Amino acid sequence: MKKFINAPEAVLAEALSGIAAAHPGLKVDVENKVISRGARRSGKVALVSGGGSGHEPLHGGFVGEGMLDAACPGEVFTSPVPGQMVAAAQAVDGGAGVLFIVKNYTGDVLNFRMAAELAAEEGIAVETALVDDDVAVQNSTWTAGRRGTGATVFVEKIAGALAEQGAGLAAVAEIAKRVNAASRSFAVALTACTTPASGKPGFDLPEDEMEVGVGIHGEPGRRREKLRPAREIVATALDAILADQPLTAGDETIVMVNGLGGTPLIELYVVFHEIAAAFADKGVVIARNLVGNYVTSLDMAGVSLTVCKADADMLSLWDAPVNTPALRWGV
Amino acid sequence: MKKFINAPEAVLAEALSGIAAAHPGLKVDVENKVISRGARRSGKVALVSGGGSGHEPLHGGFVGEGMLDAACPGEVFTSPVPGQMVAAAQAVDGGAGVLFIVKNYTGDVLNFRMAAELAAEEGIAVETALVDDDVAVQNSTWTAGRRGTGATVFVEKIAGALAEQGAGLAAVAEIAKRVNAASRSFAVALTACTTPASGKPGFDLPEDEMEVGVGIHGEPGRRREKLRPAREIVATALDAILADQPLTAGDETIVMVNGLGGTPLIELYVVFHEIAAAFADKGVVIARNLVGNYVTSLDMAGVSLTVCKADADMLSLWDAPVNTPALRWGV
Amino acid sequence: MDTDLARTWVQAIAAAVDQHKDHLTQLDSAIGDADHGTNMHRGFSAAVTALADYEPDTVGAVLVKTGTTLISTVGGASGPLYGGAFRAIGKALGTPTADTQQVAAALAAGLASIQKLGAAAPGDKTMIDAYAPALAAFQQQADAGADLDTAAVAAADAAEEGMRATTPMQARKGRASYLGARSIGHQDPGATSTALVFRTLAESLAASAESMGAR
Amino acid sequence: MDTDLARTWVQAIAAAVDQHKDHLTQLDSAIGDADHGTNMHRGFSAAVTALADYEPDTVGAVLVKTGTTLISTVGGASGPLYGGAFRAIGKALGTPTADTQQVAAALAAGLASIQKLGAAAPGDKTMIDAYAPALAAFQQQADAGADLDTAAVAAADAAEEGMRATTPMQARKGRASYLGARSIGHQDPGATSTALVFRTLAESLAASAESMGAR
Ligand SMILES: Nc1ncnc2c1ncn2[C@@H]1O[C@H](COP(=O)(O)OP(=O)(O)O)[C@@H](O)[C@H]1O
Ligand SMILES: Nc1ncnc2c1ncn2[C@@H]1O[C@H](COP(=O)(O)OP(=O)(O)O)[C@@H](O)[C@H]1O
Ligand SMILES: [Mg+2]
Ligand SMILES: [Mg+2]
Ligand SMILES: [Mg+2]
Ligand SMILES: [Mg+2]
Repeated sequence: MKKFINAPEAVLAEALSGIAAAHPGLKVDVENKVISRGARRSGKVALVSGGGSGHEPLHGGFVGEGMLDAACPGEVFTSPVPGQMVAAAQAVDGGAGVLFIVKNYTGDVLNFRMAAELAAEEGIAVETALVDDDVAVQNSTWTAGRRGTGATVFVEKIAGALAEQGAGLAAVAEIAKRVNAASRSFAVALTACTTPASGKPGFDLPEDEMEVGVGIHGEPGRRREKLRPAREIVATALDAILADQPLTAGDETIVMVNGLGGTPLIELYVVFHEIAAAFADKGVVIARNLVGNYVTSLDMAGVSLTVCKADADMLSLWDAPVNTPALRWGV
Repeated sequence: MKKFINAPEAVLAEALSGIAAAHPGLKVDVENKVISRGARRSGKVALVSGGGSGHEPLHGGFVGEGMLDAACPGEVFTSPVPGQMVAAAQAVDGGAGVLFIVKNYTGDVLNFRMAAELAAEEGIAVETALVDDDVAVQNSTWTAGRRGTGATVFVEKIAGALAEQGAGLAAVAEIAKRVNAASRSFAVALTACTTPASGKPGFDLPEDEMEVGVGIHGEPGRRREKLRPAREIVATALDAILADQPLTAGDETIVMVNGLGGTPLIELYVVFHEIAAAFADKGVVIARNLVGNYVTSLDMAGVSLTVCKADADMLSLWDAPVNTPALRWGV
Repeated sequence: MDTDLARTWVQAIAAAVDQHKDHLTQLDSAIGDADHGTNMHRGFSAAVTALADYEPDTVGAVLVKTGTTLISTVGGASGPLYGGAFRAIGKALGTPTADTQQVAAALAAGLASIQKLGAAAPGDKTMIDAYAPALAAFQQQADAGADLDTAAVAAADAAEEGMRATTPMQARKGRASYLGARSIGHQDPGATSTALVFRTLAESLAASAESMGAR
Repeated sequence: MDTDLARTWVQAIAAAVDQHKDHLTQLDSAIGDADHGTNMHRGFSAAVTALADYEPDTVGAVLVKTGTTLISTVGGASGPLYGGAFRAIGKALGTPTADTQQVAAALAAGLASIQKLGAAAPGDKTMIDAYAPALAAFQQQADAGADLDTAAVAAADAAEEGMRATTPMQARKGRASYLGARSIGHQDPGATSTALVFRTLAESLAASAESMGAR
């Protein structure tokens, strides 16, 4: 295993200490594993997100003005525990309640559910918004439902902006759910990733093959295919996304081309070029975009596409000021 | 070769088209391969940088308010040609002259030198600031001199801020040179990278070895060593940097922990944690920092450290507003 | 079963998980996210530590503390599922000692907790596919008047059989379900750790019976 | 040498570079940045295109245009170095035809351009280590009154010998110098492409002499 680490068990604590040193504006509770904005905002709805580590900058990189109030990082690819989530809620609740933003994985869902019960017992009003945007997984009784992936960034940004403007808990939860409902993702990987604990790649992939329909936890995808040009890969991903959420000429979208950790930025721009061309053909407007590494899967070479069919509220909240390590504008 | 591309020859043009689509605030001349700010700034010194592609976000990602006026991307790992540089200078010269920011590689130096001569013939005042911060390479008659690597970001940011404030060409060139003189870098790689044209990794590296003292063009390093914990790798890099530029308690620095393209962000934070600890021991102040992928080498797993011994001017110019795809604050 | 035996059992799980950590992670790597071994190891090591200077009055208290510790240290799907199960088992054992029928009822409460939280059914390729047959075998022995040791051995054998039976299943719950038909042909990591939980129960009881006999 | 021969030479370089592109890139991969083959290919393909409908009066004009095209399409170190060299060679050949002594002088101007721009000396493990011996051999033949063909063959042989002699050298210029002692044991890509430039000159002249003879 080739990694810039000291020991697999120490990665999370040391990374948290690095985050604390790099971003003095954030408060990092290394003991409880909570990254939060410095001070509690009285009267503001607080957004708390969390999930396994290994997806950086998600979630700690999105803590700050106009986005999350706190993030709870678990061990690599492991949901955080309820105690962290409760500690986070207690640290940032300003009396207006807390929105838990939860990616749809059994572990995340169960731990956040327990945390919500515990927080309620502490007198904190809690709402939960589930993110489940990955169309590679069918939402059926045959699965644990769709995975939460790239749309998390859209949900956190847009709901965070509304909370910053002073909206109440119900309204913030509602827009979070609306953004999720309007968003779809699909991902393709060219290589497996290696977790510090396991020390080897999750799967072997021949030099001329790719995994289609992967998640963000290093698992294999829905199917294995021969490697194809970027144009065809984008077409596959867009077909899956549009089959589930049709878009017509004039629709406005927010599009994210997200690197899974090991993909050079120049390739992400090639991919974005293909999407822009495909959408231009259809008359679909890419009103806003992100191209970069936002929701990663350690060192996996891969790319995920997320498309949100955005209404005017979402676009204006997207444009609102944000000041976090990984997303910043207007301030 | 596993890449999200259509064809090796098409990568640069398609990536440029993707950059144009993703950043409507930039003007991308796909024909001449020039990325520039939308409009010429009359009376403002213009900063033009450039170099081979494959280092994204460098340089196109640093074009915008408070930083570069234009960037000329060459083919992957290949210096751009003089014609691009002259076209860039012509596109952005506002009558106050142009500063060429050139990383010290034979190709970049020769092509920019020719461009400077041609631009002068066109009546444009040109100054050149050379970046040569990589202490892995001795600056002696036995080499082509030190390579220009991470310090480029510091030079572009700080000189860009001074130009934005209306300083003259000589002053902007002077601060660029001062920042370079105050900066040192050192890099270590765990894997080779693969250029689209060659299609295979530049070297083979056993599972338990690393290349120490690499550049940003996929070349092997100064020496090969057994892989070691992050703490020891950081010590090696800092020893090399501090041997060349001693720092004493109370000195203020800007530190960049830069991923070479294939390194997960969580590892970069582990590395930053180690540097912060080492500097805290010495009483050296990390006044500002960047942790992320800023000067990459395609998909290479590796990390570079850059340390700038910053004076008060540099710190205040660092804090000045910047609005580019890859660095943004204050606006 | 008494409080010492309960503690010994948890220690034995921790030791078994330590020994099989890499195997569990490897199984999870094939159809999950390669963390089940480290998750279980983190949780049961913490449980052993938590129990070290804990002197409870009831068998159940040992297991409730174990469950609470798992919930607060494991994370992932297995943390709440195992943690909730141990808490449910413990809550059903509010006495200093427990007999075969009492333990059978407690184990049933554990399974109910897992199913309530995770909503999985037998055949979904989860820990339930080891747990449910183990419980059935244990209950059958209890109903036949067997002693704890015998019931636990039957449960462990059934758990291991259930564990092996997950290999041809297609997952319908947990991460492995994302793989669809590609989950077929791999043994479920959670069923594998559940088999360890039942095997160590049988072993702990056997070791205790032996030391009794030797005395 | 006349304008047709000059054009044929450039076309022959382009064909040779096309054929050896991967080899040049592979050599550059070992001690550089794996682009020399594509750089040369891009440049000489562009030169062939630029010359396609160009009807110049002098040998030199063909080569100046070639050099200018290289400068505007290659980039990297080799672009200005080869581009400047071809421009210098061309500028020295301002006549419709050129004899052996004229070509020798022009080639010397080419080397001077490379050395002026790149400041490398023989032994630094660069294209100069193929170019300098090639020029010396050419000049020697010219001084001995040899014809162009003979001089060019001697130059090509010497260039190839010089190319091979770069293998044991430690680089002191260009990217390979960053490797220090690790640059030893690898043949320099630029010296290799320079050997192609001289070999194709000899071959173009031989083919032209043959077709003359056949006529
Ligand atoms: N809904 C569920 N009900 C019962 N068991 C489940 C469920 N979901 C997952 N599991 C079990 O959890 C195991 C995975 O645990 P672990 O790897 O620790 O957590 P995670 O899946 O969050 O990474 C699976 O092998 C399966 O046996
Ligand atoms: N200063 C120099 N003088 C002469 N030749 C040089 C010099 N620097 C580099 N070269 C030649 O250029 C070759 C590399 O060319 P190329 O790979 O196209 O450019 P780059 O090094 O910019 O990637 C080297 O093999 C060497 O022969
Ligand atoms: Mg997990
Ligand atoms: Mg190059
Ligand atoms: Mg798992
Ligand atoms: Mg090269």
